[in-house]
Amino acid sequence: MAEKKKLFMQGNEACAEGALYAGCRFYAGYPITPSTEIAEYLSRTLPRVGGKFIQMEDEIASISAIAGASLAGLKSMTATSGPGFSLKQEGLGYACMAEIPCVIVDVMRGGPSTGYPTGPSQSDVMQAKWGTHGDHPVIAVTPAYVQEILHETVRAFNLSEKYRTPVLILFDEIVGHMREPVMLPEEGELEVIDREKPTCPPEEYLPYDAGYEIPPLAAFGEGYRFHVTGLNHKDDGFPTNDPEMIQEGIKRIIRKIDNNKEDIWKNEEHYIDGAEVVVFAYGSTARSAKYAVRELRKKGVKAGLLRALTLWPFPDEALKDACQKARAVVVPELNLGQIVYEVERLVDCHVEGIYRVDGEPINPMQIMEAMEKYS
Amino acid sequence: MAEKKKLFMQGNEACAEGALYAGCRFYAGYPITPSTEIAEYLSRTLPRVGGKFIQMEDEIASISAIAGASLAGLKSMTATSGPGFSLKQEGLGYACMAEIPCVIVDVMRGGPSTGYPTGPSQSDVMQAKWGTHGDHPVIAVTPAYVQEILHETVRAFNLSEKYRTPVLILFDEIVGHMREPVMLPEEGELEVIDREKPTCPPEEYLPYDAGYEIPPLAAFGEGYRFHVTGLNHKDDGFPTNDPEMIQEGIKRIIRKIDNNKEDIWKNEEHYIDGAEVVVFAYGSTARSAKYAVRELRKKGVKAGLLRALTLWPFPDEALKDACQKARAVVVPELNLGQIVYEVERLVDCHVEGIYRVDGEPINPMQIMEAMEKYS
Amino acid sequence: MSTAAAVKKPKISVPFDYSKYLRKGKLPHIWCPGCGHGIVLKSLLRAIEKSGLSKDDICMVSGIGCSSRTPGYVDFNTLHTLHGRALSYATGVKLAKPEMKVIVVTGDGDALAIGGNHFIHTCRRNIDMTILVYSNAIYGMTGGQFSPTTPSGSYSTTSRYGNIEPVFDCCELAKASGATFVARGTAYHVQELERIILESLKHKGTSVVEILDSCPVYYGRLNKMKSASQMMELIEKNGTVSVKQVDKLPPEKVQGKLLRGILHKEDRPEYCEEYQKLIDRVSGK
Amino acid sequence: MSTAAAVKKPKISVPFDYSKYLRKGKLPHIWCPGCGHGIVLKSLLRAIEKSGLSKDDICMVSGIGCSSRTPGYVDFNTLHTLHGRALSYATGVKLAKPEMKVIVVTGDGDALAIGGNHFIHTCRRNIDMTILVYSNAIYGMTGGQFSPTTPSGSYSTTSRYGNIEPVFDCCELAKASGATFVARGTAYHVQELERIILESLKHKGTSVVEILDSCPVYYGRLNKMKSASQMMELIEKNGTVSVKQVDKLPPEKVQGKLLRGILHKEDRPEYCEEYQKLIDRVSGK
Amino acid sequence: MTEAAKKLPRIVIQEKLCKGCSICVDFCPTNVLEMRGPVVAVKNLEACTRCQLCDLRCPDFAIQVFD
Amino acid sequence: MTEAAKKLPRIVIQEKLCKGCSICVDFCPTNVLEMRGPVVAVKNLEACTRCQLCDLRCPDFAIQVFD
Amino acid sequence: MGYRYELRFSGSGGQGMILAGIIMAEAACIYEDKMAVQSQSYGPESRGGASKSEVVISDEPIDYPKATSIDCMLALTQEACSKYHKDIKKDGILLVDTEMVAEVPQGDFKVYEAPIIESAREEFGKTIVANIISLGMITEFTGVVSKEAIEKAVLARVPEAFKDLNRRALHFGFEKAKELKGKE
Amino acid sequence: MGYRYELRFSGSGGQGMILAGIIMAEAACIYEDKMAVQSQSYGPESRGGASKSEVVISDEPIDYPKATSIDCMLALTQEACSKYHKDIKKDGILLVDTEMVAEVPQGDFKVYEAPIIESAREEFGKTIVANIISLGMITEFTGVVSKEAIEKAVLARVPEAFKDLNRRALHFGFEKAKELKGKE
Ligand SMILES: Cc1ncc(C[n+]2csc(CCOP(=O)(O)OP(=O)(O)O)c2C)c(N)n1
Ligand SMILES: Cc1ncc(C[n+]2csc(CCOP(=O)(O)OP(=O)(O)O)c2C)c(N)n1
Ligand code: SF4
Ligand code: SF4
Ligand code: SF4
Ligand code: SF4
Ligand code: SF4
Ligand code: SF4
Ligand SMILES: [Mg+2]
Ligand SMILES: [Mg+2]
Repeated sequence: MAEKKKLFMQGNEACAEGALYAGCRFYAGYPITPSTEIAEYLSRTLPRVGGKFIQMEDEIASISAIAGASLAGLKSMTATSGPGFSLKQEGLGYACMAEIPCVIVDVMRGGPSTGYPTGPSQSDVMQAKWGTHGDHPVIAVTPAYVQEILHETVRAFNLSEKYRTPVLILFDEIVGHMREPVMLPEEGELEVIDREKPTCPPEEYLPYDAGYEIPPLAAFGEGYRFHVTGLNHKDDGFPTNDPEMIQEGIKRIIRKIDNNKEDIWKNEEHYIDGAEVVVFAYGSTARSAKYAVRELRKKGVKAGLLRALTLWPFPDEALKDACQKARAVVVPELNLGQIVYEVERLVDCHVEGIYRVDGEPINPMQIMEAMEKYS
Repeated sequence: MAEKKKLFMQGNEACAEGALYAGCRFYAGYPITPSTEIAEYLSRTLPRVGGKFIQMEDEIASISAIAGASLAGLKSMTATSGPGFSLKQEGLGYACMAEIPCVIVDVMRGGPSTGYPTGPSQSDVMQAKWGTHGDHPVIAVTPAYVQEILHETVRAFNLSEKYRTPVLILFDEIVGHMREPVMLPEEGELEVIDREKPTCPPEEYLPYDAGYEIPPLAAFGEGYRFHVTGLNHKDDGFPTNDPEMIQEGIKRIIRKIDNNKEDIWKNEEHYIDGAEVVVFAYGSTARSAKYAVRELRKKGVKAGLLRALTLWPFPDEALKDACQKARAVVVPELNLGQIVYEVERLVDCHVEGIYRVDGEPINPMQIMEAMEKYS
Repeated sequence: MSTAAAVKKPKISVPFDYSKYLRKGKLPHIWCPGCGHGIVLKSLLRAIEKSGLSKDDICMVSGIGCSSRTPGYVDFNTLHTLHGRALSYATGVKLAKPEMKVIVVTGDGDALAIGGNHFIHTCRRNIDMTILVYSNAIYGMTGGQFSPTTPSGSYSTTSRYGNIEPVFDCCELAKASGATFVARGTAYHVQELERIILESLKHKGTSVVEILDSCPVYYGRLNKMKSASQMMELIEKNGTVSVKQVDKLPPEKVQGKLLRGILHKEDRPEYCEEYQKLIDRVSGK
Repeated sequence: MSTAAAVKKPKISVPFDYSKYLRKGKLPHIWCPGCGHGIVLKSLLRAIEKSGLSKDDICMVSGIGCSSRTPGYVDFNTLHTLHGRALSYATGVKLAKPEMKVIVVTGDGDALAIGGNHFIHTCRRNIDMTILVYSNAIYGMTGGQFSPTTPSGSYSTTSRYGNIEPVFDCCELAKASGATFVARGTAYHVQELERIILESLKHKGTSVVEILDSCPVYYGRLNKMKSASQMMELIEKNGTVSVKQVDKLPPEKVQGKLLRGILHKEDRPEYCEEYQKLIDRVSGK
Repeated sequence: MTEAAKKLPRIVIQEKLCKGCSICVDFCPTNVLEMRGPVVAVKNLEACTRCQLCDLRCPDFAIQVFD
Repeated sequence: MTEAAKKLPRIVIQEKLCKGCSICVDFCPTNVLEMRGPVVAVKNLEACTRCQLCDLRCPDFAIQVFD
Repeated sequence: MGYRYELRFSGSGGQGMILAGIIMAEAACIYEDKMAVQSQSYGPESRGGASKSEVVISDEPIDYPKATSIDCMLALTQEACSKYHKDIKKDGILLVDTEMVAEVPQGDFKVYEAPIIESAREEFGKTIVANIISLGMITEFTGVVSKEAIEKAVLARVPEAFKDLNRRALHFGFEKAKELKGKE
Repeated sequence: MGYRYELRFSGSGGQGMILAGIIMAEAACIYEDKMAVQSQSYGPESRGGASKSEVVISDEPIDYPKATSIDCMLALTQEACSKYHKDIKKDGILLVDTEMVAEVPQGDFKVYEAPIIESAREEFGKTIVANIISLGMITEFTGVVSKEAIEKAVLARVPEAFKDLNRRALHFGFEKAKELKGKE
């Protein structure tokens, strides 16, 4: 990673490269189309840098193993697709509750169920928010370009380490399997954040110290003999039945994300200022939207694009801002309408969804047609 | 079940009795607090009526087994709580996709993760809608009284058989473990619906015949040798890569619920006509709300309650109607705000959520206080 | 590559008519050139013919994988389920209709990796079904990752430096878990396989047949096998020895080889029958 | 109930000081009166003391269940995870920090029901960790449902008419899956158990120790056992026989009994070590 | 040999189904078959013993041998 | 016996920890202990052989025997 | 408008508090024609620790099932007593076990102390009947259900072999309560 | 404004269509200074069946990565040809294999037919180099990348032992295309 080099890479490979750059040294996974190349790439590259790759017996074991490895101090990742993502939900909730940094990639394919394994989709985006039981914090990033996958993977690790929480990377089969030129970042070029470790003496260490917004996390085996559980716990990590502590504990893990939305959000705007018709998009669909908006501007239509790179927490403020002058907002999704619910909740103007679940991408024409109606 | 008898029963037991009444003859499950009594009850009662109870090795096996048994012709059920419900998500999606009637009970407890196993919660309600990957139909009923659990369980089976889709029963630990007097319905007292079976000759049978809104379902071993898969399939049940068929197939399973919302919805209204402040509630929380509304009316406050017994598909029309004259709608939930998102999306008046995740119920006082602000 | 065994007096003089059991218009199947799954399927169909089972009474259940695509081709009650979960669905089917013959076709990944828990518990319960594990030592469907039966040292897309994981002995595992019929066959020894499957179909209880077959496209290419035939020769023919011969052979000829044939058979109460007894007992029938 | 074995010359003259290993202020523990889990924990702590392991170097991982509550009481790096998944979390910990001693405490339900797949795969990989299965033949935590080790015919809240399911032999399963150290002890034979656990801690590779202990509150009450002591006497003492004695005893004294002691031990490459070799090879170290 | 007078077997190859894996060719005990381009073909019918092994091992239901 | 002169052992019972399971009572080889209400008590200290079995088998860290 | 009567039975896991609640509720709703709801709460351990069982009795359908303004509470352990007595309403009743509850809380309610567990042990040889004795006392104190109803409810819930024992324990409770009331 | 050039390589799984797309894209973006995106689509079987690989080349960032108005398409099987030719734009190019594609679609585009697979087999003894021959022809026909760039790209992607073979196949493609163009 020392020299800057232009490579022609698949989205999945870029994701793996991003993980390596971010300092990921542990990967556990179970193969599933269309995410498998991430595992294959890391199975080759991780041992070369002294990292560990393990193919587990299933997806549940995989997410469990990365949480274990993370607690033992390694930055960790797993990758999967819809069916595997469903299986990982319980483990995801555990990582949220126990505040374990780790990164989970979901390369979305056609669903529900086994669905259309080689077809693209964006139909796991609401699952990403609500898939596990109980209230829990969610951070999800949604890159759309191969180079961006690399960068966003680094960002995902950074957010995960900084906020001591699992971070999801969601992209679809199109971007996962697409190849584009990628510049590998040089060392130091991108920010790499490591989790804060405790500096207090071990006896004083409280792994869930409510005095911190994000309590420092010791690694197992380094002298801090702390306890981790998925039960509601006190600030020392031990279970509690005290109603106040239970509620406060859950609220804190949600608050730590809520209070830092500004830092977590990342959006891209195109011609948003004064846009009369806005398209709100994420992932590969946003590429079509960008193309569409550019073409519409050429035609004189006051079209604008808000592209979310952080889908969760939902960019409510940016969306409201973007729609200030808008007559309508168009939401293209490779599903039957998911994020459109969020948009409807937040904006006052007309909302139109464009949905597609036939395994084909939403093309710029579809978006242009919809937007022109409101121009 | 022949004679009408008043019994003092637990919610979980009433659920089991409802299942027996509805004709459930197969139960597969894995124990988990606070749902276990359902399994325990059926392990005793099912064999007495010639039905089968099996304790599987985990929740995944359980939901798989009930789908298998249903395809072989038996009405089937499983019950669980949060962690188990997370594990069942993949299997739930399969049943949606393959259109297999079955009933899944989630007795909600404190989450996320292992959380507070003996504490009540309503924090799986959004998971019920979005928990599995891919777009899929969801029916979820939310009874609040022990007698009602029995009736709603019968209704859940009916909906499942009629619409050939999994149906969720969601209630919380309070109602699951609470005891109230129950009248066991006599034979014939409640409607019991059985799935439609094909009448055509086997050679002509199309298990996913798009000509029907809900295609009849043959049972394995009765001469119709059909194929079932979780892949996108044609109307003959065999996999397809054809974009149009893929899209149409997914849309149909969603449409069959959407088009029949009127039949699936069930709400209870209290003092809704002309209500100036409305509380929208479901499950045990709605009991507190009912109490609160009655007390407020005594005080002269124009309070009204809309209680959803069908939470999914969401009762959008009833909610909009109920809020026509309302200045505000209050949404009490044993979570940190889930269904409130739906309400915000749909109504124009002010929305206020009351949340609690400390393992204690929301009491009528909390609701009254909130509502009085808008009176 | 002609073999002594092969020149034995032919037993079949007219070709077997598979079409009776195949769904119309589904061929060619999706399997790659030289894939062993098709060979196994044919042995299975011949065994079914010999068993006299009626098509209506057979329910074939599978998970996800190349091997698990089998049910789509055959004219039975067929259920293609989720990766690893075939046995759980099959358990539901069987308990609901104990009079049906349930046959599960599954891959080494499907049965032994993600589905390992259902595998051991199904064996433990001794519920009546025939489980055919199409064991090609690789995840074929997802493009060649190692599986729990990929030999140590072998190459796969996730073991580019040689696999460091030890393997399961599927048959040992089945036996230790409680299966009452355990056997191993190969796609090379097609007639022996047919006989083994026939026996497994006749057995009451959980029968597990591990079938060594080959994925020339992934396992083969990654491990420098020149052709499907070479793979069959090396792995299935030379890598195995029949239980019937093992005592007669010198140790060096047995060393490192897998046994073929019926490896374990016992009588134990079958789950559905026990359940029926329970019903009879408590329902006062 | 005094026994011959018990009157042997005492080996300990001062009581063992458990407090060194217990977290302060956590006692009394949540276990019911007479629950075997506490007895097992004490044997484990004595074995740890003898092993010379430092508290900082031990990571204790568990799933969910009464037995899985153990980590909360002991002063190590402790991880109380999800039901059935302890071994997967432990695998992550161990691979990340191979120098740590990983001890997994799990129940018969946690390890063998929902966690069965991770159990067999961990054994297969032979990753270095000690797995203690607290086997009380019941799901204690959820109030007494039968588990994969509940004897056929026994009563539980989900087998009110007597359990019709056959059991797993945990040790056989571990062995067939590849565990390189397999042993069985009981909460009755506390000193033997201490020795067995000590041996398991010294072993490099996956070691499985099945420990028969008792849940007097559920299993006991439902099966008409009068007291915790009676259960221990019937199941742990009379229901087992030491491997060391088995050859000397007449068949009728062995019949139907479970063996105690170290049942299997072999040397096979350990997973983390193999992985390190791979790293050394490809990273050009 | 008097056998020369005997009726020859009929080997039916469904070219649409044959995927050219050459398993039948490689394992025919008497070398009756050969690959011809992407599919199998008969090169020496006389040698055929009707042992059916080609059919039995063909993964693709593509070859049959009739008396 | 001359042993009579020997120092008696000290049996320490933490009543707060004892859950009254009676395991120590039932397995004491020389019947030293007894249940007294909800907790254990010493009834015959002289008989104690210091074998430690009561401690070893107490699930609750509630009893210890010192020399 | 109807009335609402709230009872809370508290103690530790294993003292039969949940059963006591169920029996009281059944007396009201099966053996009399009232409405009743019984609910409970316990820690994740389901063993030991404070446990409570609540019964709401009314002549109308009961919506909110939990006790918030308690008419009568029983406490068989100190922990339960301290933790749960706060919701007793003005002029409500608190019945505590003399042996187990040393620190009796004071408030706007009436307190009765009785050696319930001791009586169970001494008079009936089984501490487990303490809950039935308590039921007798509470019935006598409150009159919320008739003695006939509570007796039927008790007998319906206990196995044949223990019917007599429990009937005696119940009547013992009636008597004890009368004595205590007399003392006032 | 810049240009946008779209290529589609189609055939059946195993014919190296995806590799052809990658090489073309690399020629454009690594060995020349253009932008390029390569994408693909295949059935869930990932074996057999029609498979396609698309390359979009431009001098500006490429947002929409799929081909909708194709400048040049290659078809090595009939199935792929029939299924995928519809998006060829006016005056675009369709190159088909003579042997495999019997029914050549007609349209507003130019069609070149060449015995690509046969040449691969006969001239080079390996049908697998058909994709490299095709790359040579397409480069010659379209000039979308330089011959130097495509050669570098080809050589970078094949193992040492096959470099010479592939170079020859590529040049063979250049020549064949020249011939065909000459015939016009
Ligand atoms: C939950 C889930 N995880 C992963 C996959 C991806 N997947 C499909 S098939 C397969 C492995 C197939 O291997 P095997 O069972 O050996 O069958 P084969 O293809 O070799 O016949 C995998 C990992 C999936 N479909 N679902
Ligand atoms: C996913 C999930 N399923 C079920 C449960 C409920 N549950 C908790 S512990 C347990 C069984 C415990 O039995 P065992 O492992 O034998 O431990 P014991 O309590 O007997 O020591 C179960 C079923 C859970 N917590 N999570
Ligand atoms: S990938 Fe392997 S297992 Fe799958 S069909 Fe091809 S050869 Fe067979
Ligand atoms: S329920 Fe059983 S296993 Fe759990 S603590 Fe009590 S006695 Fe032990
Ligand atoms: S029947 Fe036998 S001899 Fe004849 S072609 Fe086939 S394999 Fe060869
Ligand atoms: S075995 Fe079958 S598919 Fe293979 S070459 Fe012979 S006929 Fe063709
Ligand atoms: S040390 Fe031995 S003899 Fe003394 S009380 Fe304890 S068990 Fe009995
Ligand atoms: S063994 Fe321990 S807990 Fe049990 S009675 Fe004796 S001292 Fe008390
Ligand atoms: Mg395989
Ligand atoms: Mg247990």
